[in-house]
Amino acid sequence: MAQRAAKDYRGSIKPIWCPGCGHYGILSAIYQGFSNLNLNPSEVVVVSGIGCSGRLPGYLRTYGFHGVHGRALPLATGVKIANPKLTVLVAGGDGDSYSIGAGHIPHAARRNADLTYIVMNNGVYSLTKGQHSPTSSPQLLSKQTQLRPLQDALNPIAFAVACDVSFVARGYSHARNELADLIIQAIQHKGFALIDVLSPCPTFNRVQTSDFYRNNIVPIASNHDAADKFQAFIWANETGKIPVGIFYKVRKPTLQERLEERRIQSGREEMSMRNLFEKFY
Amino acid sequence: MAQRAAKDYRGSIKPIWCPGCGHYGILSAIYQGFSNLNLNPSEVVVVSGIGCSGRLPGYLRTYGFHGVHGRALPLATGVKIANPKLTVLVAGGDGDSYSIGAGHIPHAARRNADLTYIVMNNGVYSLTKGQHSPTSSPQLLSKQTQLRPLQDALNPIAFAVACDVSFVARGYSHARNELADLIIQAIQHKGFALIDVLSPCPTFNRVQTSDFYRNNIVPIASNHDAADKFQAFIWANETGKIPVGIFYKVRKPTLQERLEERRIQSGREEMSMRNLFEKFY
Amino acid sequence: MPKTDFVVRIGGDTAKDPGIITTGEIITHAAAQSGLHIYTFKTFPAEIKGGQALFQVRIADYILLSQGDAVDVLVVFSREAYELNAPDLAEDAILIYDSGNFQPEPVTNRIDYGVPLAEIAQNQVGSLLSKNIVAIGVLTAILGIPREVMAKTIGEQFGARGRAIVETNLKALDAGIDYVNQNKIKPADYIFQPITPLPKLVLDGNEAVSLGAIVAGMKVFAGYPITPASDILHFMQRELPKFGGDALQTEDEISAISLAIGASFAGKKSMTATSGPGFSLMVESINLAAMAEIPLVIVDVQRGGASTGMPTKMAQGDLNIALYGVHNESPRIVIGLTSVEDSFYGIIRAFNLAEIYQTPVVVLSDQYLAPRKATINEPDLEEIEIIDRMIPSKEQLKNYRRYKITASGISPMAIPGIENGAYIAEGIEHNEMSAPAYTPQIHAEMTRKRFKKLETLTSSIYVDEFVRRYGHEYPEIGIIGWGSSEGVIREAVSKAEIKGGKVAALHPKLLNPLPVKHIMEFVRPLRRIIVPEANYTGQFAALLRDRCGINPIQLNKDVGLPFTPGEILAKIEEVAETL
Amino acid sequence: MPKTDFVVRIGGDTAKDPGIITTGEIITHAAAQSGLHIYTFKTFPAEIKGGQALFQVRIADYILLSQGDAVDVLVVFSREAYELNAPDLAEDAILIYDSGNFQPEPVTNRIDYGVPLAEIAQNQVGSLLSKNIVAIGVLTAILGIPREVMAKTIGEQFGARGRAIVETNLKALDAGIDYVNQNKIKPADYIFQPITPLPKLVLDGNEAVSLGAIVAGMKVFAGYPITPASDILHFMQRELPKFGGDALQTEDEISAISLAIGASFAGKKSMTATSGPGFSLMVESINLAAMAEIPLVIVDVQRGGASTGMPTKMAQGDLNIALYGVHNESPRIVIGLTSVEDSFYGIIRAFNLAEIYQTPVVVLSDQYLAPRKATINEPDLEEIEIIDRMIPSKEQLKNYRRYKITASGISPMAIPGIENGAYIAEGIEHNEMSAPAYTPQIHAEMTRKRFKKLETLTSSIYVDEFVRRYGHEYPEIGIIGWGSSEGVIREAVSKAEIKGGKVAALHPKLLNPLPVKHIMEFVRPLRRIIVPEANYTGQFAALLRDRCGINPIQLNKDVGLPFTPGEILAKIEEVAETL
Ligand SMILES: Cc1ncc(C[n+]2csc(CCOP(=O)(O)OP(=O)(O)O)c2C)c(N)n1
Ligand SMILES: Cc1ncc(C[n+]2csc(CCOP(=O)(O)OP(=O)(O)O)c2C)c(N)n1
Ligand code: SF4
Ligand code: SF4
Ligand SMILES: [Mg+2]
Ligand SMILES: [Mg+2]
Repeated sequence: MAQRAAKDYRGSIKPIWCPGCGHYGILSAIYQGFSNLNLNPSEVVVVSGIGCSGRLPGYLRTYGFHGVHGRALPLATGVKIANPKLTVLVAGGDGDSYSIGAGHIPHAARRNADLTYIVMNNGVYSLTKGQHSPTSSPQLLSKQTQLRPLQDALNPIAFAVACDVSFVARGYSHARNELADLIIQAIQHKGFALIDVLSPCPTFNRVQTSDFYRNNIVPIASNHDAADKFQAFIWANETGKIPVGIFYKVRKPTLQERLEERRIQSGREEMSMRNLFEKFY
Repeated sequence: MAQRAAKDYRGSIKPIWCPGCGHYGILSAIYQGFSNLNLNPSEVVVVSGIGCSGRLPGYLRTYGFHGVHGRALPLATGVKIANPKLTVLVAGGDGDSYSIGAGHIPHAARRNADLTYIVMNNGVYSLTKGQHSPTSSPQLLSKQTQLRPLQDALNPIAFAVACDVSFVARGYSHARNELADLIIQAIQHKGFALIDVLSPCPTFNRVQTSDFYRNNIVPIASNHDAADKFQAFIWANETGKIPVGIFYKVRKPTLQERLEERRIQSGREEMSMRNLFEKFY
Repeated sequence: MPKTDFVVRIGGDTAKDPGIITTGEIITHAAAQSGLHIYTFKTFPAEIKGGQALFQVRIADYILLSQGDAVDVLVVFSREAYELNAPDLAEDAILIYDSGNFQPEPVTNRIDYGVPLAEIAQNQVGSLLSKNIVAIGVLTAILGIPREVMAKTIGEQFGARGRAIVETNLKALDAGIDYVNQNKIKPADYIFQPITPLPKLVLDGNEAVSLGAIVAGMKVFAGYPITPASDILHFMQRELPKFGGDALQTEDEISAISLAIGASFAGKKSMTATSGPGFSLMVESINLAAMAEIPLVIVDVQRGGASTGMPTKMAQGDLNIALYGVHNESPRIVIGLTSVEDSFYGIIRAFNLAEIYQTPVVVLSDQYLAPRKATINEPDLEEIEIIDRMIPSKEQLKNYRRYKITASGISPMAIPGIENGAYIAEGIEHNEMSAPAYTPQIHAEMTRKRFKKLETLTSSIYVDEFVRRYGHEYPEIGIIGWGSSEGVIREAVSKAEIKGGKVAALHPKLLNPLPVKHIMEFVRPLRRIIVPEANYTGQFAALLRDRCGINPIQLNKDVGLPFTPGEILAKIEEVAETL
Repeated sequence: MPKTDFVVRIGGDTAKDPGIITTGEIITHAAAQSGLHIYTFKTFPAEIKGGQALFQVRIADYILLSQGDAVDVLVVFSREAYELNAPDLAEDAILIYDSGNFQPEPVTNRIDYGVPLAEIAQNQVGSLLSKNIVAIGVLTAILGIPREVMAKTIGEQFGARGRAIVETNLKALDAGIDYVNQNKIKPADYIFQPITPLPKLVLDGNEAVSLGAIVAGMKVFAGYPITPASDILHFMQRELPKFGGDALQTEDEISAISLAIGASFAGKKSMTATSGPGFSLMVESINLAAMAEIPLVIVDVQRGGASTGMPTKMAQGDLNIALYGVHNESPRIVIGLTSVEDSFYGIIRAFNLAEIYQTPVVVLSDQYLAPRKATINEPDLEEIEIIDRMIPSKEQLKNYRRYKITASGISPMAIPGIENGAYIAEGIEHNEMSAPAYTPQIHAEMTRKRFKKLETLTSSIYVDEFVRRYGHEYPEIGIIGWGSSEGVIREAVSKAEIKGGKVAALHPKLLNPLPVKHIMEFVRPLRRIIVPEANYTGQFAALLRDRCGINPIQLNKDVGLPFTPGEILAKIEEVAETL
């Protein structure tokens, strides 16, 4: 099969995102990453929740699942279990992933299914028009109330590292090539990979803007040892500039490997329904 | 009011826990802690979920709420908001708190309501008779399947530190005085305190037993600086012996303080219903 | 004779023609401030930007019951919007269109006013964005709205954004008015005549619910954003702290309802508000509240489609889950809000019932009612009855039993802090002392106790407040509706009566326990019963078949839009033919 | 004439008399291995340790339909257990009690055998814990069970725990037998006569469901522990990997059902199993599966009480949430399992329907059915029809439309990996190409398409399989039941017939879409209709009123226990009086 171009992954629906939305950059980086890996669109599934972010699968030519709010991760885990040959990408918003869906992350980490989770983090609930999300800046006045967040922000990278997510990275939607590169590495990583992607929402977030990110993003130090959890945690808690890159990366048995081992241990070969019935004689 | 004795907190129902259950130790430590603080039982609320652990409130003479599985934390938050004068203790099992309830922890941390959360961690689902929990030992054969856990264990202390829970400690149910002391400190702490209490279940957990803990528990180093998040994280990830004590402690605005500030900012004083109606003329 | 009741609609693409909704709101407010009655209707695209939306307002000098049937004045900026909205035009309607952009095919009996709206905005006002306000100017002139009225409303609308913005918009207003005058466009046959304004509030359904909840004494609100319920959360975040209360956006709906339950247990009236998907997540905890006997109000602003469905569209689809979304069985009161005014008083009744019966009350609103604006008379706070839960007396606290079995099913509820009242709120089956207990006898007694509360309500004085009857005294055809279609049905019934039909309508606002006695009385003389619902299967009709043993003619409309009076009337006439 | 049908019960405190359940299971297995039919019934305390439990087994040489009405042989170790269970004794019952512990008041017509069970265990066997097995020895001798049969069963039961344990228990068995022989206790009037054993399986309801699911081709199971459904999860964890499948315990029920939906979307038949509280958490995602048209089987093992309620008690309380637990409206098939055998075949039918109609199927079991054991003939795998979903043909893939509108409502479903089949499984309203779309027309068409599937099922050949009729050919009284009460009702009907009653029963196993035609045919000749249900409000009766326009006599039992044949019979006789 000849190398597929980025445009070969583009779906037939035109995105309805606002002009300047960071989510466009993520979409392009995904096209680019898929093209680089020359994935067969029929063997890729993109799973999402609800939000502006949730619309992502519709803009690809791959299979997709646009599920309910906050449940993309377990849905995607089911897809991967059913057919481990598929490349499974999961997309969530910061509300979808870190608020209503937060409880699934530690357990996805514990299972370590071979999934690539892209959190399209714009620091706000966009589809519902501007409420605070767990990653909203303390400065963000919500569109409807003109109030600042009542609650402290969550640090998703520290959270993921503490959960022992086996690949933890941060990207920026407007740094498309670097992001595509992270996506490629995440897909190639065996196990559960989470990329928190800073994705400005010009419509509802006037604080975490592209201007802000342009001045505040720095690549993670090139000598950072991603195998070192403590270093990763320290980088995750960096409060000055915002580091992007791979924070943490370890190889643990994937869910597939665990399940395969169970199957082998259970002695699959000899089993027939009759054998099972006999246990109940 | 004269000092209340531990027994003054004992309820009229006799616990139905098995002989040797670690949960007894936690209950006594709570009696002891309450007595030490001389709390008025009518001004204390103990909130729990479902599990052997969930039965705890029934064994106290205070107010209580035995809610549904996994939701003790938001229930308790509501109690505290409604009446900040109450001392609110929350009790969960390891399944209740870290499995179905895991998603509420980061957000409880973000709100920092003044609650004391005691996780009665026996490394197993006891009430449902022996399934693996997120904190089961990799060695634990589940009662019903005789299988080891499929998923890696969660590190609750590291998890809590990464979520920036403002007081993070580990106790041991059979070290009753030390535990009572932790509970006292947690109640006195202004903000959300989580104590993970190792509590052996002799009926369903033959690995994380009192014998095991007796040999493996060590107090956290006395020079540990609980204000230092990185140190706390390193201690949390200790893989040799199991440190008990306070890992992390910071002072952040409590939910009550945040809400009070909102009320002040909003100019409560002048408000009448008529004023509000006028906005809609 | 000039009409004193007419419908104005603005339609367009929210990306290409921003400000559709604002334009509609300005006209609405101008009307309301002139003492006229209004009834608005909007549709939104699901997209954040782009997609066709419309804002419509019916204006009259008497109380309005529906959005009306057809559009009398339509303002459109593009051919697409024209084509989408033209089918809804009344005969003799006025069409105002941007003649710089397209030219509609002429239609007999329609009055077309082409105005180069964008051009005027660009060239005379210097801001293309103000083309909506130019259109408002055109409307102001054509409808004969006093300029001062409109100028005042524009001032209020844009005031917060600074003087310069207000000036620009006033310039746009005048440009529109001037265009009409210069081109000698003939004024419309509608009357927009300011009348002596009573103190009236202009509210949408969500605002009415929010104000009512505060009046009812709610002190804790917890919610999670979801269309079309989010505005209740925003309202509470802004306003509740002023009344000493607290509003929180939680991490999800399960947390929201749990928080509300905890707060109510601790003595504060509490509420949450959501829409279908969030309501689904709450059913486990609603059941807990019923079992532990905690007062609680849950507002479900229904929206279209199953699952994520059609968030910005209208449906009356959650009656079933409101009634039956519970594993096993526990008592739950269900109320259907019927109008903006009823949203205010209905939520107060909901709190009262929650407090009296110590059980969850589900209040159904919907995407038609929640965002639409109407004028209501300022409520007389002295007249409103606010009821609080029964707490135990000193005597009762001597040997306190939280779940004491009583004739009414209601037992006094201690609040943490009360000495000698300590008890465990319990979701497990329990005895009077709140200790877990599973014997057949205790379960039977406790189930009876809990359900007894609904019987007590059914035979109480409160039920009458929840039933409205309209129309003919000796009807042959009866309409039984629920929820937000009340006004539309009422309007259809009066139209039918004018035409000589023997038609009446009953509108129970209490859906559980259902006022069966009232319904049976109503249906006795009827020859035909029609039940209109904005859903596919006919959930209310099923409830009536089950509880009342009647078999109504179903009129179901499940396309994301509310009924119009004409649709109901047509059905009445169709059914009358069969008599 | 010696009885060939009798009930043995062991009752006691699970803390003080450990092994109650094991004892019962040993007797059950001995009977089953002798080719006899069995029907067990257990109750558990909610506590982990302590509290009264009972295990009861009915044994006969013909197929059994219920747990029976009264107890023929009771074994108890303490006065407390004696007092709790004595009211359930039949006339002429045998009571075996630990005479070293207490002395019951003598009762006429009861045969009391006092045996110092604990003493024998302690002194002769050297292990107090083996007092249960001593009791089994007593039973073995009194009932005339061949010693080898019992010895073999004991060997199997304790084999895994080592030779020494087996030896101790055999010694206890013999001590019990010896005691009877030495004291010349007269044998009972019951026959326990081994008959030529057919290959039969001894299964409980949860095991039957689990085996059926594997036979149906299920490859992914996800669940979260909850009483009384957990054993399905355990079964799957142990056995499913052997068939190339995967079973997972997830972090909660929402994750479990999401995982199952994802797996089914990706082409594997999937299932989850839970009980009421977990089911409540799943309703949002069931709705998603219906909207996105994903085949899915959800087993709900119902339990007692609302909220956490009574986890170890029986109820048929989740019919409402199974039918109506959905915001807005989406199609859902609901099946009620009726017996252990039906659990096996019923779950296979559930998978077939899920696959054919690409929609969720809710299967209702309960705490009465799930843990009780029965013998069933070994299923003939050749005879069982297994149906897989329709996937698109090459031709259909040329211009593939996942949600194509068809006459049946069913559209071919592509599976990831199939070239040219790529589509988005969509929970938002969508067009045929799975693109989000909200126009009134598309929503109307798509809603009709989805619900059309239920109509297609109603008019299919499958419905007949789901309806069972028993009893008189020309009945005057009819019973319509659902779920696990089938056997009990059937037994009551035959008893009534023997007494000359004109009684018949209809048992629809398909609860949605309800086989209305069959029900209407059944009720036509009836003068009275009785609907027995183990719940408080009468959920099935309400469904029948709604869908069939009939108004049955409700027989509700909501105390955590199943009906007995005698209770049904008494109601039949009471109603017959009114004829
Ligand atoms: C159960 C449920 N609750 C709430 C909603 C409403 N809702 C839709 S999207 C969304 C949040 C969107 O924010 P985020 O996940 O950050 O995505 P974004 O729109 O910012 O890309 C919410 C709360 C829903 N659809 N379902
Ligand atoms: C929604 C829901 N799911 C499942 C259950 C069943 N359940 C009861 S307790 C429990 C777990 C108990 O484990 P843990 O929280 O560790 O408490 P422990 O019994 O070990 O103290 C489960 C799964 C339930 N009651 N509700
Ligand atoms: S609202 Fe924000 S996130 Fe949504 S499409 Fe527009 S810019 Fe993007
Ligand atoms: S099962 Fe375990 S946790 Fe539960 S009461 Fe017994 S020892 Fe304690
Ligand atoms: Mg966002
Ligand atoms: Mg536990």
